[in-house]
Amino acid sequence: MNIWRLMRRNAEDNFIVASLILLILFFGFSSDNFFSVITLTTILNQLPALTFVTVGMTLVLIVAGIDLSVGSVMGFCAAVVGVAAVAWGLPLWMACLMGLGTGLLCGAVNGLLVAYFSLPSFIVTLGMLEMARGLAYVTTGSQTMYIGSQIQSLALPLPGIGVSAALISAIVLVITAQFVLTRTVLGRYLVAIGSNEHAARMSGIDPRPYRLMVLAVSGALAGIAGIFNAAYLGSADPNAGIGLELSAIAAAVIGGTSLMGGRGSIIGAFTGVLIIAVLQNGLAQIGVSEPTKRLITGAVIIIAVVIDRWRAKHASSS
Amino acid sequence: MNIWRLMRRNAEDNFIVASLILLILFFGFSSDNFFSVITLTTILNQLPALTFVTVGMTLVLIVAGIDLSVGSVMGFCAAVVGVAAVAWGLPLWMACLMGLGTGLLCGAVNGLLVAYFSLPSFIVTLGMLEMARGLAYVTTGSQTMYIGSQIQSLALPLPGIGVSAALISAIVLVITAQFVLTRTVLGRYLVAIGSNEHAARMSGIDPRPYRLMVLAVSGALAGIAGIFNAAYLGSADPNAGIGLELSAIAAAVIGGTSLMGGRGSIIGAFTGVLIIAVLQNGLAQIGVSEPTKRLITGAVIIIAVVIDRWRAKHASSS
Amino acid sequence: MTGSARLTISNLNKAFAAPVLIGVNLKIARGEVHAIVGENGAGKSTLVNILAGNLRKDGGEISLDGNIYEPQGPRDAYTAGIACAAQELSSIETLSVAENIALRALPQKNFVIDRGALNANALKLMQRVGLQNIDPTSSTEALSLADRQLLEFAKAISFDCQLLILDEPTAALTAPQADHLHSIIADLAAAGKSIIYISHRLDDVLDVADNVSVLRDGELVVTTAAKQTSVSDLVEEMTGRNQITSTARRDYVSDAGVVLDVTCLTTNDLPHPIDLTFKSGEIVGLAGLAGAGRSELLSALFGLVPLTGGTVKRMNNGAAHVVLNAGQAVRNGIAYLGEDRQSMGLFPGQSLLTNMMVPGSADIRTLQCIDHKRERDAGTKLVEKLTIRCQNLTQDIRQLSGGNQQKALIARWLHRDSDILLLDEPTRGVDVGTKNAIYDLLISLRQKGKTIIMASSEIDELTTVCDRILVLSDRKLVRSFERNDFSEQDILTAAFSEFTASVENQSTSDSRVASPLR
Amino acid sequence: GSSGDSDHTGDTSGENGVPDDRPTVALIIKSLANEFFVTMADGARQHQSQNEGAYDLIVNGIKNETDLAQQVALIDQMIASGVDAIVIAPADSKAVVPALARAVAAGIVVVNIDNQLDADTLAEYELRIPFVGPDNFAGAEKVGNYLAATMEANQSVAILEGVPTTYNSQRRTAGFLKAMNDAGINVVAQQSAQWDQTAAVTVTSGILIQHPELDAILAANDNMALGAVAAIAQSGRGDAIKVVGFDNISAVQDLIREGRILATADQHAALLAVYGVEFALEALSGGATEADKATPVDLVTIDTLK
Ligand SMILES: Nc1ncnc2c1ncn2[C@@H]1O[C@H](COP(=O)(O)OP(=O)(O)OP(=O)(O)O)[C@@H](O)[C@H]1O
Ligand SMILES: Nc1ncnc2c1ncn2[C@@H]1O[C@H](COP(=O)(O)OP(=O)(O)OP(=O)(O)O)[C@@H](O)[C@H]1O
Ligand SMILES: [Mg+2]
Ligand SMILES: [Mg+2]
Repeated sequence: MNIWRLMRRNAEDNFIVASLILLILFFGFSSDNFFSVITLTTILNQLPALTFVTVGMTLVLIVAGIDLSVGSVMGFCAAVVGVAAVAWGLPLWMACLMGLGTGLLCGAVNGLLVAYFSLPSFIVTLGMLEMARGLAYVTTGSQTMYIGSQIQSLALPLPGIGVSAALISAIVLVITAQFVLTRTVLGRYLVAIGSNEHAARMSGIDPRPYRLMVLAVSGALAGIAGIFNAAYLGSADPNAGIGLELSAIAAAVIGGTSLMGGRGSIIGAFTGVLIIAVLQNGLAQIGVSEPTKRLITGAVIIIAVVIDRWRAKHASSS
Repeated sequence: MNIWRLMRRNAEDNFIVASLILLILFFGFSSDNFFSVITLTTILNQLPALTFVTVGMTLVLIVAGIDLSVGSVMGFCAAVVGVAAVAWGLPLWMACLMGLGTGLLCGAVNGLLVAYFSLPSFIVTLGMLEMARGLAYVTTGSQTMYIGSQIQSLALPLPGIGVSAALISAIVLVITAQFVLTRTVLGRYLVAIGSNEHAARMSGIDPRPYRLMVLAVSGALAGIAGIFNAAYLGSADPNAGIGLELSAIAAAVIGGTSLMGGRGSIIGAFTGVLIIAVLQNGLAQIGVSEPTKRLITGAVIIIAVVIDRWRAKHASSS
Repeated sequence: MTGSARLTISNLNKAFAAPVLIGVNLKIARGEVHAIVGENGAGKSTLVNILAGNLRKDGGEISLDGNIYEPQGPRDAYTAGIACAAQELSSIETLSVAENIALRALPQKNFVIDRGALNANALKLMQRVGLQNIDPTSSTEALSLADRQLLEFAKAISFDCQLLILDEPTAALTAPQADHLHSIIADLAAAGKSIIYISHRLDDVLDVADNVSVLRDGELVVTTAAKQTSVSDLVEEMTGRNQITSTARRDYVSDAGVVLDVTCLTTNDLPHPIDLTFKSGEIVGLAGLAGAGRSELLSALFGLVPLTGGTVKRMNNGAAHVVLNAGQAVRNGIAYLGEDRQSMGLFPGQSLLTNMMVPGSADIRTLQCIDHKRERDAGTKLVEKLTIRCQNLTQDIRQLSGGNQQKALIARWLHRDSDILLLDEPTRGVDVGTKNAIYDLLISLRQKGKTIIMASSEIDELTTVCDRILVLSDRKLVRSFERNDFSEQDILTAAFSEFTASVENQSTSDSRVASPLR
Repeated sequence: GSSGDSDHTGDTSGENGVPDDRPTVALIIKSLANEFFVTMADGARQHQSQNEGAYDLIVNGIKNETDLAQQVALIDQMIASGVDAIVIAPADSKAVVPALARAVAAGIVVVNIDNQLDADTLAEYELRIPFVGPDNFAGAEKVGNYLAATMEANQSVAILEGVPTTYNSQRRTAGFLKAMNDAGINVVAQQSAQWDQTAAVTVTSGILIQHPELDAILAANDNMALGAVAAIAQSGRGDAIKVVGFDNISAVQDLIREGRILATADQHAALLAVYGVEFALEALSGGATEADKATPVDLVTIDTLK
């Protein structure tokens, strides 16, 4: 598979890359040190957790669902990893596996309720948002658990390669998910279900297992995000991921995913993640005040979508 | 107009009232002091802000939009009220008017971008969420502003009537909005637009002014909520309303409003508000721990919708 | 009519709130084309849906090739060898045309979709059904209704089925397209496939079918050989009444004033300037082949598509208003019925009454209270007038049969009492009885001085009701016929004229060369 | 922790079902999601279980530290529940005063802990509410001075603030600033990380890029200090940058032992609520203790942990 072709093709239908470049240029001129290897590394290090969550979110949005619980589930999974590694003294790989399993379980519960009990995913995952956060507090006794440097190795650049294991797996995930979405039967089924569930059913596709699967995958990816968040922090923070769902949705939508389902791009969503990461970093570097940060963040979210829609209009009318 | 008929008719198609009653009974048995006038008053006093915001949200959801900015706009408007009353020494009514105007303006900006630039309301209002919060911090210099007892009179029981001006206006709003929605041409147009925008356009209804209006109304109602929040606290809290959008959406959906548009009930949404208020109050009175609160809140949100959907299925199959 | 029974239905029952299918018995042989006809709401689509696995039957037995057949979902129908083109077109807009066609069984190589095979297979099928001018990799969003109907058909014949069910496959097609489709049906039958064919075009039914069954109010009243029956017999059995024809008077009030004045109109899809005037008290038909631009013209008159040149003026009591958008059009007494009722007309999830009452009567104001009683009365009258079959006015519109939904949309504009009605395929999916009732209604509206401009793919429908017929060919207005020189042959020739011209003139600069079958 | 248990400790009726005259004390704190307050609550619960017969305890907190309206609602709900005393750690020093005035009017004994109520507002309501709690400013100054002692003048530091609207964040930041100014150390950056660990990594990373010369980071709570440590590790600057925090949560203790965090401040969360409760009980039993009481803030360093 040719990654570059995949990227280029998508870049073409995602004008959003322009927003990203504009943003980078802006920060480049506002800060002396923005154009530097260390900035690049720092931004890259911040990507994995949001990328994992956003890929899951994009898949859920494509089948016309939503997953508000990702942030809480991520926090809960990080908590499980922390407790398993510290309080129970399990080996790290086993603790991580438990974190992943926890995410999968939360996602599967969401999926079961949404797919087989026909409940709106917004409400089910809002309920899960509350519950998973509660469980994160219960698990850790509301305490940040220091795991130690062993887990941090996941988030630190691998010697020789220069990027972290977390980042590599995030990129592998993006490519795989984009591939699955555009090149496999499964991906086409997801698009079909999100675009016109009735028509999909008429073609013999039972939407329920796919909805279940997508929400379970989103949960599992939030679980992995939890592991990487713990790696990133070196500790398990039961408050990790508050509000993350909105960032993930924003990244997905900025990248061209429709909230109405049936339309979405993983590469686009990843571009959205990059925009958010660059924004956070750039703002931290130029050190503006909290209110200004808020104002700029809000404006960038809107402008990115304005540019994208303007492009879409322009393209379709010409 | 016969309020009772209106209420009863709606109660029939909202099984959700059953959830409310179950919840009240549960707390009644779990706490000695739950069945008391003071509990009732306490709950009633907490309703106005959420009610105002939820009514606006329900209208937005009916036209198949969403307004994530309500909480921030509420905080911003409260901040404006505070600054106008305290720093600029304006008379209270004028400060309140400015708060309302601020909300209207924020909502109108949302509406303009959504209706006339065809941007997804999720993203536009997410941007506004960030920006309005930033403005709230700027306005107040990130400090809670103590306004004083004058504004509190809005939130205190009126002598002779026993309930506050805020509550009365919230109830008037609910009845008016339900009336507009079910009994006027305007309400029908909103439902039509949410149900099939394309078909509405082909019936000669231009959806844009209605979308603009609904988002502007939602902003204005968030502004009023800001005034009542300031009245409730006696001060302007720039952090007021964080996460309020999710409560409002939950209340609306619990009350039978569809996130896909075209279906919604204001009375139902108000029942949703009551459920949330009773839940918060009851949990505080029995004094369970934070994790337990989260778990119960999440479970109640899901169960309420399960009951509603179960009823819907049952009703349609019979 | 060869071979043993492929499908046997005995004593089939199905009820929603009221019984919809009552003790239906049906036998279909290998290689048989079996037509099912009946009024709107008779239960045809319900029967289809049960066979296709979309609905569960309440009672009775179905067997397929001698085996009990109880589908739990569409997938079971598919594995049992049943293919179905449903009445309501449902293409998936964000997938390509080829993906839509092959969605059931996307070809893959090593777990990856084999795009080459996918598009090649699709193209073959598309050529077969007459969609050869469409790029299989393009999205279905831009397809016209007729193309989508053909797509539905292509989807159904995309795999080697034993029983092919076609629910009103020609409703949106023009006569040449329908003929072509019928020839494919004949080929499939000759290859031993059984076919269930549902249509309200009874001539077609008698042409293609071996046997015809008539459903009336959920009961199967008769099954006869097509050769031994006639349209009038079928109508009588469907309705229980004698032949129904249009009975209204038709004097042409020729000196009436102009109500709509079109000058030099062009749009992106109508590149050749069009000049037209419409008078009050006339019915004007728009004839043409698929893609000729009839729908485009109607929507331009209503202000739905931006004009690239010219104006549409609404003349009212000496005053002229330029129509710029749909809102203005409606306020100026213009009504529009789109060709695709699902996306352009219905408010799903809303009641039948609400669907008929938007946008409401002409005197209604946005900030006005609704007079529910008056509306209910008006709704009841409309339901009677158009014989809309429903349980009550508050029934969800989605629960009505296709033809009844169409009637509800016509009712919407009757209630509005507009002066000019722009109707795109108004009788699509409507049964013969009601069709004639609608013709009568249109003629009586004309008597009252209304102007009706209707596009239709059925030329005899146009010659029955119209005072004037305009023919479009390849997005160009080519001829106008007055009532006294109507001739189906001439109209058809005119409709083909531009296409034959462009075929003869191979060096056309227009890349979008259309074949007559499109 | 016992956070999974019901927090309504002790029966509300006596052994034989006869209502008793034990007073009920409501402890209203800020976020029960924050370790500091959880420790506070646990301390109070433990105290209650050791003094089983003396009083009943209800513990309530709000969802996040900024949800003022919810805390006001809690006060009203506690008035509705008919408690005898309220011990409160206010989420805001002004906005809760009117509600507390209602409580006092209802005959409830109110004790203020952790975060002192605004004197002017209290005066307006003619209230006198005793305060039991630490001095955040002094605590932060202590931590800052300890850090300054390891540094030289003209070196540079950055401050991570909490949620900028909160009193604690403002006081701690002020304390840090004073210590730095006194020592002649430059504060080159001052940004909010919202009390949040993940946000602290992002913010610290940005600061480290912009100010490569940085020598130390002062975080207004330990969560942000943990985030700063993670960011420093990722930047590969290892031991070059010193970090101090505030709160002495359990997770920082390992880091202090490892030398990756230099110091933090212990406000004795567990005791804070207990002081408040004892204060309230004393007032209920008639001992008129109107005066404020300062609780200790101790510096925690590698030496004190041994
Ligand atoms: N889901 C449903 N709930 C209630 N009634 C239904 C439902 N679906 C169909 N019906 C009713 O069943 C009857 C038969 O409908 P059906 O669609 O089978 O008619 P049809 O013969 O296909 O008509 P048409 O020619 O208009 O397509 C109609 O009266 C319709 O209102
Ligand atoms: N020659 C052509 N080649 C390709 N596309 C065409 C051609 N002519 C028209 N179209 C497109 O097909 C669509 C169908 O045109 P329109 O609906 O106006 O025709 P119609 O006569 O109503 O035919 P139909 O019966 O298909 O609705 C138009 O949107 C137009 O863009
Ligand atoms: Mg049908
Ligand atoms: Mg057409």
